[in-house]
Amino acid sequence: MSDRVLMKGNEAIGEAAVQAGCQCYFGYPITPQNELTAYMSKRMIEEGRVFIQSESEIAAINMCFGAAAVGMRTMTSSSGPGISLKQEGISYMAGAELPMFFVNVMRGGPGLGNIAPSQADYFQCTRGGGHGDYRTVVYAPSDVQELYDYTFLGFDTADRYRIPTMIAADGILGQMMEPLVLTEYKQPTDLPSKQPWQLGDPSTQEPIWMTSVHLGEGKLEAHNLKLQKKHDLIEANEVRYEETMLDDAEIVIVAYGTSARVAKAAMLKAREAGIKVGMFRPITLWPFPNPQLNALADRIDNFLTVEMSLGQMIEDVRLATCGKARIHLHGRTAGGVPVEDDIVDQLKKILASKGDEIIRNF
Amino acid sequence: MSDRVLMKGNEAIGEAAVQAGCQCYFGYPITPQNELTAYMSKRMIEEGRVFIQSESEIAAINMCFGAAAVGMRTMTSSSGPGISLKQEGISYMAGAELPMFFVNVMRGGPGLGNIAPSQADYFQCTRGGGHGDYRTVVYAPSDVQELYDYTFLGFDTADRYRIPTMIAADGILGQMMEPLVLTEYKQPTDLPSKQPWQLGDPSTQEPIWMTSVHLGEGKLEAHNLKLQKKHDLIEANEVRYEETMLDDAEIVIVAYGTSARVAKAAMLKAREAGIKVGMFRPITLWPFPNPQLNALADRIDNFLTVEMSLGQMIEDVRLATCGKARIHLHGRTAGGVPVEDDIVDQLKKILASKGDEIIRNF
Amino acid sequence: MEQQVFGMPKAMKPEQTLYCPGCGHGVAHRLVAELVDEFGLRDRAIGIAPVGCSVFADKYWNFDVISAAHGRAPAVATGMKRGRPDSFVICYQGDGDLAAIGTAETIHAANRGEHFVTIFVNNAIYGMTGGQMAPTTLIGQPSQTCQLGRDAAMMGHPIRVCELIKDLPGVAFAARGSVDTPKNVLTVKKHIKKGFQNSIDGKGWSLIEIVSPCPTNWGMTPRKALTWLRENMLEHYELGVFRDCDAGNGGGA
Amino acid sequence: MEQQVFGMPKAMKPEQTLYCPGCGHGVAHRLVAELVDEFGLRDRAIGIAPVGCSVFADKYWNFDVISAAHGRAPAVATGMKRGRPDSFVICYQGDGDLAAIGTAETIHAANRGEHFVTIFVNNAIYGMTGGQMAPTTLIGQPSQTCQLGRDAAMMGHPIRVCELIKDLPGVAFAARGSVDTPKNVLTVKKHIKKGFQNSIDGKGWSLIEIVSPCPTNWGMTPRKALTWLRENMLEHYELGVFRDCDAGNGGGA
Amino acid sequence: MNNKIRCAGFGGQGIVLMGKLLAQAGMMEDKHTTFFPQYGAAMRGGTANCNVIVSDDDVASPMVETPDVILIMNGPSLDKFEPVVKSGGWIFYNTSLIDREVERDDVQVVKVPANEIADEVGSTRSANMVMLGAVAEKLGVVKVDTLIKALDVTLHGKGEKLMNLNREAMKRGAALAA
Amino acid sequence: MNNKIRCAGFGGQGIVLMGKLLAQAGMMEDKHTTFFPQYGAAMRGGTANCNVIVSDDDVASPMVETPDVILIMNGPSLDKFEPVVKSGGWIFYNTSLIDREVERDDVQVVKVPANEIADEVGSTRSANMVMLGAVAEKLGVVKVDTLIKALDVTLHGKGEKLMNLNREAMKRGAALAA
Amino acid sequence: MPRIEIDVDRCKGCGYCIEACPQKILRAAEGFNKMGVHPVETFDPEKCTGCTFCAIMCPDLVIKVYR
Amino acid sequence: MPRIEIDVDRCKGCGYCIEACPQKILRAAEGFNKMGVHPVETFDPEKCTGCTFCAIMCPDLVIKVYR
Ligand SMILES: Cc1ncc(C[n+]2csc(CCOP(=O)(O)OP(=O)(O)O)c2C)c(N)n1
Ligand SMILES: Cc1ncc(C[n+]2csc(CCOP(=O)(O)OP(=O)(O)O)c2C)c(N)n1
Ligand code: SF4
Ligand code: SF4
Ligand code: SF4
Ligand code: SF4
Ligand code: SF4
Ligand code: SF4
Ligand SMILES: [Mg+2]
Ligand SMILES: [Mg+2]
Repeated sequence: MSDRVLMKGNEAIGEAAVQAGCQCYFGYPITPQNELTAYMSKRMIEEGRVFIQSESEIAAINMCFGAAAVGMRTMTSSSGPGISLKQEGISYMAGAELPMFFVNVMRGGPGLGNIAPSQADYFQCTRGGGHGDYRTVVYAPSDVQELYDYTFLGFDTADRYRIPTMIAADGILGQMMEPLVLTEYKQPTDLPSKQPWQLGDPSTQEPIWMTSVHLGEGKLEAHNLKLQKKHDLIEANEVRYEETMLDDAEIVIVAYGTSARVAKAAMLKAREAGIKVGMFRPITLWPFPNPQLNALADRIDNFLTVEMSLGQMIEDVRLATCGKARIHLHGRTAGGVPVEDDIVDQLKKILASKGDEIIRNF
Repeated sequence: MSDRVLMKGNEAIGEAAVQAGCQCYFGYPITPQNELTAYMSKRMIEEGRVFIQSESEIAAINMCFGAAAVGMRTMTSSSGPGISLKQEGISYMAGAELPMFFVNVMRGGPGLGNIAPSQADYFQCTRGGGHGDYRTVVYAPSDVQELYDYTFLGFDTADRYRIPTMIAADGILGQMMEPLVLTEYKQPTDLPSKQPWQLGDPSTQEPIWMTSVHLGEGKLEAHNLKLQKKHDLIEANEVRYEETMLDDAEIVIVAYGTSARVAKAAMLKAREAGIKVGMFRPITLWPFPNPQLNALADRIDNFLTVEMSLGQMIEDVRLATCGKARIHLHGRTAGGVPVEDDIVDQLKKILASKGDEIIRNF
Repeated sequence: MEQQVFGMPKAMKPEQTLYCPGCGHGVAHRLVAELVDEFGLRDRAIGIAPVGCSVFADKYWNFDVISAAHGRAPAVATGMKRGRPDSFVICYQGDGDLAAIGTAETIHAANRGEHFVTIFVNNAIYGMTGGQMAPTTLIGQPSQTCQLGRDAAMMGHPIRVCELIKDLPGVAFAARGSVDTPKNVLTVKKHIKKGFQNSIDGKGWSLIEIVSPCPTNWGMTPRKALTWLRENMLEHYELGVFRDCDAGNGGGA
Repeated sequence: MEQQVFGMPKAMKPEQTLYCPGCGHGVAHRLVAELVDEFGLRDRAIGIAPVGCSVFADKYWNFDVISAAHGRAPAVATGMKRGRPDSFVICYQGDGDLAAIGTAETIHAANRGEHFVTIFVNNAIYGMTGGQMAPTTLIGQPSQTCQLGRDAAMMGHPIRVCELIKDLPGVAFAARGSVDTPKNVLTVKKHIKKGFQNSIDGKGWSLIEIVSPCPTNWGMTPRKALTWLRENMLEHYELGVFRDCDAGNGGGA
Repeated sequence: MNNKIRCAGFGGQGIVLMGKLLAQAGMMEDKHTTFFPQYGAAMRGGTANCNVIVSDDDVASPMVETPDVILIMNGPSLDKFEPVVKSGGWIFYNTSLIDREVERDDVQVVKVPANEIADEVGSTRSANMVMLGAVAEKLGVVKVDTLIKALDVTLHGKGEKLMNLNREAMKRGAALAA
Repeated sequence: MNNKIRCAGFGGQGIVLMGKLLAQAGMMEDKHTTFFPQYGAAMRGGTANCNVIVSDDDVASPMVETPDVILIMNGPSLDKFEPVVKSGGWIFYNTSLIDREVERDDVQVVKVPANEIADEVGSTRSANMVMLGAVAEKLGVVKVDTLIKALDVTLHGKGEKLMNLNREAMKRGAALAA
Repeated sequence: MPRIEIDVDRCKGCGYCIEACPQKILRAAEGFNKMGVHPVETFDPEKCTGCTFCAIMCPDLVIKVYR
Repeated sequence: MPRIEIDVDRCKGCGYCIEACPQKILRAAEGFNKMGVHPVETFDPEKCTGCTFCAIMCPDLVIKVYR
C-alpha cells in the first residue's frame, strides 16, 4: 500500500483524465467541482495539452464538440445548473456520434439550490436531459479510487461506442480525500490509435460531413435506429454493479455513490442487529443492471432504494424488478445525506410491515 | 357548429394564451413552432401586452422568470433544441415556485435532427431535463381544440400550484389545421386576481425575496420536501386521460398526441377485423394516470404503447402497471409517424404470441 | 444641534454582511441603498442578486430582491421591467456573471435600451467560487485557473465592458468608477445617481462599472489590495464616463 | 489559346444549391471555395455550417464540413483549432446565428483571438426559419415577428457587428463588404483573402461580414432585393475595413 | 367515401392553399376536417404536399397514408403519389406540366390542363384553383360554391382582382369536370 | 475504536488542514482513511468543520454522524458538536478561546490551551497543530511522528520556518496530553 | 474571342448577371429550364469582353468565362 | 463638535478607514471584537472634522458621523 497518495475526488478524476490521454479539457467553474477545473488548468498546460476556461458551460460543451470532431480525447465537467446548460450540446454530440467524457459533481437543486451534495440529477443523467432519442453511458463510482478508475473506462467506452459517457458523482465524492493508487492507463487494444472520423486530417481523401442533422425522408429515423442498436449493444455489454452479502439476504438495499457507502455502513449495523440485509450497487446507472436485479427479485421480496433524491433511481429499480417485489424508498434531497440509523430503522419497519404497503421515509 | 374557425395548432395555442390573459410572451424562432411566435408577435402587440423576440431561448426563459416574479401571466415556447437550452431556467422557476406556461412543439432529435414531428422529448418533459428534484405538469393534447383548451388549463394550473406547466405537442399538432370553437376563458374563482408573490408592488409592506437558492443547513431540503408535497397533491388531483372502447377490450393501446390519433384509427380498423382492442390516452404525461392504468392492468393482459419515440412513455406504462401485464412497444422516431396498418399488424402478432414475449416493432 | 451626517440607509437591513474584510461589494451595496432612499424608491425597487458573492444581496438590501441564474440578470430585469414598467429595477452583477456567461444577455439588453440600471462590480476574479480567472482578470494576474498568470495568447485579454458597449444606441449611460478612495466612491455614487435618473426618465440602459477589491482571492490584505487595484487595475480600466446621453454623445432608446 | 478565366472552383462540389434564386449565400460559398483553392487548403480546411439556410454547406463545399449548434460555431471552431492547430477553420454564420444566440461565443472567440476566419452573412433576417426579425433587421423593416416593421424602442437597434468587436485586442481583421456589385464582390474576396492569410499566420481572429440579399424573406424579386440592399442596408451597414492588424491599427493575439 | 385527399406539386404552385381551401370549405359545410402540410424534409426549392380529410365523421388520424384522391400539379409528384393512391381512387393531374399518362389501371383519372386554363383566365398562378374546381365538381368532396366562399375567408384582404381571377379559374375547372 | 473524528472551528483556524493531516498520517500508517470537509452551507466568514475517519478496516460511510472524538477550536463549534459526540467519546477543546466547561458527563474531556501554547511557540496560527499533537499523543489515532511526517507531504513547499513552528507546536500539544 | 458558357439548367433566373453585364448582352430566355425558370441567354455574344462580371455576380455558378 | 461612532462588533478590520482619514486619528485597537479582529478606534477624537471619509470607505457600515 506504499504507493498510495491522498487525493481529493475531483483531483483524482483530473489526474486520471491526464493519464488517460485527455487532449482537450474545456470547463467553467462551479462548486462543488472547482478543484477539477483548477487541477486541469494546471496539469493540462504542464503537459502541453489544451485547457480553456470557456466563457460559459455552453461554450465548453461546444468546444468539446469541435475538439472531438478533430479526433481529440475530450472532456468537460460541471455541476447541476451547468450540466443543464450543456443538454443541447450533449444531445448534439450523441446525435453526431462523437465521443466525449464528462462529469457532473451533483449539488442541491432545483435552481441555484445550494452547493451541498446531491444525487438529484439522476433523471437528467440517465434519461438524457436533452431532446430526442439518445442515451449517455453513466458511471456512478463510490470512492476516490473508483473515480480514478472509471475515468479511464469513461474515455474508453466513449471512444469504443462513439458516445458521450459521464461520471455522476455527488458533491461528497468530489470533495472527499482518500488514499488512491495511481495505476497506469493502458489503452485497450481494440481502440484505434487514430479516430476514423476526425476532420481536418490531410491524409483522409474524401471530405467528411459531421453532423447531427439528417433531413430527407426517413434518414434521421434510420440514423436513430442505428443509434438504438448501439444502445442495445451497450445494454448487453457494459452493465456494471457490485453485490454485497446477498447470499442469505432477505431484504436488499439498492444504492449508488455516497448513498451506497452510507447504506453499506447501515447494512453492517443492521446485520449486527440480526437483520439479513444485503446490498446491490449499480455502478452503471445507464445501462442499468436490469437483468441482475430482476433475477434477484425472484427470491427477494423487499428492496430499499437509498438515494440522495426524492425518488428517481427507484423508478429504474421498479422497472428492473417488474412488480416482483416491493420497492421502498429512502430519499434525501438537497444536501441531506442519509443517516445510518435512519436506514436501519426503515429496514426494520419494512420487515415488520405487511401486504403491499410501500414505505418511504418522507 | 357555426362559430368554428379553421386554425393552425400553433396559432390556436397563441389565441388561447391571449384569451387566457397571458401578459408576457418571450420566445425565439424555431421550427415547427414558428407560427406561434409569429402569432404572439402580432396579437400581443395588438393587445398592448408584452412580446419580445429574445436573443436566445435562454434569454427568453429568464425573461419569463422576471415577468413571473412581478406577477405576470407568462409564456414561452420552443422546440427540442431550444427547450434543452431552457432547462436551467425551468429548474430555476420550479425551484422558486414561479408559475409559467410553456410549449414544446417537438421535432426530430437528437441534436439538430430534423424538423419533422416527434415525441422523443417525452423523458425531458416528464422527468425534468434540468437538474434537481422538480416536476413540471405536462399536457399532451391531441387535436387543435385541445391545444386551445389545455392552454387555458395550463395557465390556471401554473398559477394554482405555482409551478411551470407545459404542453408537449408533436410537430403535426403544431402544423395542422382543424376547426376550432373559440370558447371564452373564465378565470377559476379559486385563483387570486393578484399574485401574492409579485415583486416591485408598492402596496406590499415587507421586502420580498424570490429565489431558488437556499443555503443554511437543511433549508433546501425542507423546501424540496414542500415541493414534494405539492407534487403529491398534483398527482392526486390533476391526472387527465381518455378511455375509448375499453369495456370489452382484450388488448389496450396506450398513446398520446398525434400517435393517439393514428392509434385510434388503427383501433377502429382492428375492430373491423374482429380484434377487441381499446385505447387509453394519457392527457397529462406528468402526473401520469398511474392508478387508472394500474386498475386496467387487473383485467388486461397486453398493452401496446404507441409513441413517436423509441421507448420512452413505455417506461411510465410499465411503472403504472407494475408487472401485471405485458407492455409492448410500437415506436417510431425522428419524423416517422406510426402507420395504421402497422399497428394493426402488431396487435395481431401480440395476440398470437405466447408467454412473456414482449414485441416491439423495430 | 448635532446632526448625523452619515449612517445606515433605510434601504439597508441592519444585518452584517458575510463578505470578507475589505470586500468591495459592501460599499457598492451601500451606495445603491443610499440612492434608493434619496429617490424614494424603496416600495417599487427590485434588486437582482446575481450568482456570485452578492447572491445574498437580499439579506442586506431592504427592498424586494430576486436571485437570477448565473449571467441571466439582464434577461430577468427585462422581464420584470417590461412586465411592470412602474417598477425600478437594479441589476447587480459581478464580472464573471456579466462579462462571461452573461455576455449575450448584457449586450442585447443594452441594445434594446431596457430601462434599468446595471451595477457591475469588476473585481477581476470569480469571488464566490474561490478565485478563478474572470473575463476581466489582468494579464499576468494569477488565479485558480491560470496559476501562472493570465496569458493573453491562450486566454484572451481582460475585457473592458464600458468600452465594448458604449456605442450601442440603447445605452443611455456608461461609466467606470472605483472604490479605492473617498473621492472615487463619491464619483461612483454620482454615476449611479445618473443611472437611476435615466431609468426613471425612461432613457435607456445605464451601466455603472465599479472597479473593486477582492482581497481574499487576490491573496492580499485589504489595504494591500487597494494599492494593487490602484497600481494595476486602474491602468487597464480607465475611470470615467464613456457614454452619457445627456452630454450630447447619443444614447437612449 | 483560349483560357477559362472563370469556372467552378475545385473546392466546390458540382451540386446545385437549394438556395432561393438570388440568395447571397451562393456567392459567399463560392468566394470561400475559390480561396481554399488558391491557398491550397482543401486537405486541411474544415468548414463550419451553422444553423441557418447554410446548414447544408457540406453539400456544396468540397472539403470537411461540420454542423454546429445554433450560434455555437465559434466555440466549435475554437475546439477544433485548439485541438488541431494545423487545421484551417472557416466559421460560416448567419446574422441570427452570430449576433443573437451566438453573441457570447462570438465575442469571446474574438477576445481570445482564436486563429480562425469567420464569414458572416448578414441578410437582416432569419432566412431558414421563414423570415423572423434578426438582430440586424433594419428599423422599419417588417418581418414575421415584427409585422409592422422593427421598432427601436421595443426591439432595439440593428447591431453593427464589425463596429462592436473591432477594438477587442484578439481581432486581427474586421471588414464589411457586400455582394451587390461585381466590384463589391471582389472586395469581399480581398477581405476573405486577408482573413485567410491572418489565420495561416496565426495573427488572431478575422471577421468578414457580407451584406447579402434574402429575396424570399424580404418578399422581393432578386433584383429588387439588390436595389433595396443598396438603398437601405448599406446606409446602416457602412462598407469598409474596421480593423486590420497589419495596417497599424492593432490586432492580433 | 372520397374524403382523404393529398395535394402535391412544386413549392410555388399554391399547394398548401389548395389544402387550406378544401379544409375551410369542408368546415363551412359543417363537416369534420383536418389539414396537415407535410413540412418534414422539404427545404427551399423542394416540392410541397399536404394531407386533407373532409368527412362526415370525426377524423381520427390526420395522416393520409392511402389517399382516396390525389391532386397532382407536377411531374415528380405524380411519380411519388401515383403508387399510393387507393385502388379505385382518383387521380387528378395537371396535364399542362405533365406529359405522361397515368400507369395504374385500377384508378380513375381526370386530366386537368390547369396551367393552360389558368392562362386563359389570365393568371397562371391560379392553376391550383382550376384543379380545385375540377375535383369539387367531379367528386363533390365540397361544393364549388362553398370553395368560392372559402376563398373569401382564407384569402381575406387580398385584392378583388386576384379574387375574381381565382373564382373564375375555379369555375372553369368545375366546368371542365362537369 | 476512536477513529471517527470531527474537527471544527472558525474559518481561518486551519480546520481543513487538521483533517487532511490526520488522513495523510493515517494513510502513511497504512490505515484506511477518509477526509471530507463539510462545505455544504458554509459561506465566507462562516465556520468550518470536517469529517475524518482513520481505521484498520475499510471505511464504508465517510460521514461522521456520531463522532468518537471531536477537536473543537472555538465556542460555537463546541455548542454544535458537544451534543453529538458518542457517549464515552472524547472532546478536545481549545480553552484559549472557549471559557465554558463541557456539560456532558458521559464523555471524556481534554482541555487544550491551544492558542496560548501556539503563542508561546511563536505562531498563533499553529494552534491547530497543538490540538493535533494532543489528540495523537492521547489517543494514538495516529502517531505524533507520523503527523510530523505528514506535514512534509501536505504542506510541501511551505517555508522551513513555518514547518518548524508547526512541528514544535505539535510536540508541545503532545507533551501537554502525555 | 472572349465568350461565356451558360449551364442553363442551373440558372435560377435571378437576373443579377443581366444587371451586371457592362455590355448589356444578357437577357432572360423565352423558354423554361428544368426548374421552370427562364434561364439567362446572351443575345449578342460577339460583344462579350470576357470581363467576368456576370459570373462574379452569379450565386449559382451558372456561367463560365473564356478568353 | 464633529465626531464618529464606531459599531465595534461590525468592524472587520480592513483598515480602509484608517488609510482614508485625513486627520490620521484612526487605528486598530488592541483588543478583539466578537469576530476576532482588532476593530478600529479613534485615538484623538477632538481632531475629527466630520469629513465622513472614513465612513465613505467602510464596506461594512461600521461608522456613523455626526456634526
Ligand atoms: C450556470 C452556472 N455556472 C456556474 C456557476 C458557479 N458560479 C457561481 S458564482 C460564479 C462566478 C462569480 O464570479 P463573479 O460574477 O465575478 O462574482 P463575484 O463573486 O466575483 O462577485 C460562478 C462561476 C453557477 N452557479 N451557475
Ligand atoms: C437552439 C436553436 N434555436 C433555434 C433554432 C431555429 N433556427 C434555425 S435557423 C435559425 C436562424 C437562422 O437565421 P440566420 O442565422 O440569420 O441564417 P440565415 O438562414 O438567414 O442565413 C433559427 C432561429 C435552432 N435550430 N436551434
Ligand atoms: S471572495 Fe472576494 S468578492 Fe467574495 S466576499 Fe470575499 S472579498 Fe468579496
Ligand atoms: S430564405 Fe433567404 S437566406 Fe435562405 S436560401 Fe432563401 S434567399 Fe437565401
Ligand atoms: S463576361 Fe462580361 S461582357 Fe461577357 S457576358 Fe459576362 S458580363 Fe457581359
Ligand atoms: S446570375 Fe446566375 S442564376 Fe442569376 S440569372 Fe444570371 S446565370 Fe442565372
Ligand atoms: S470623519 Fe473624517 S476626520 Fe473624522 S475620523 Fe472620519 S475620516 Fe477622520
Ligand atoms: S473600514 Fe470599516 S470595517 Fe474596515 S477597519 Fe474601518 S471600520 Fe472596520
Ligand atoms: Mg468577480
Ligand atoms: Mg440571416
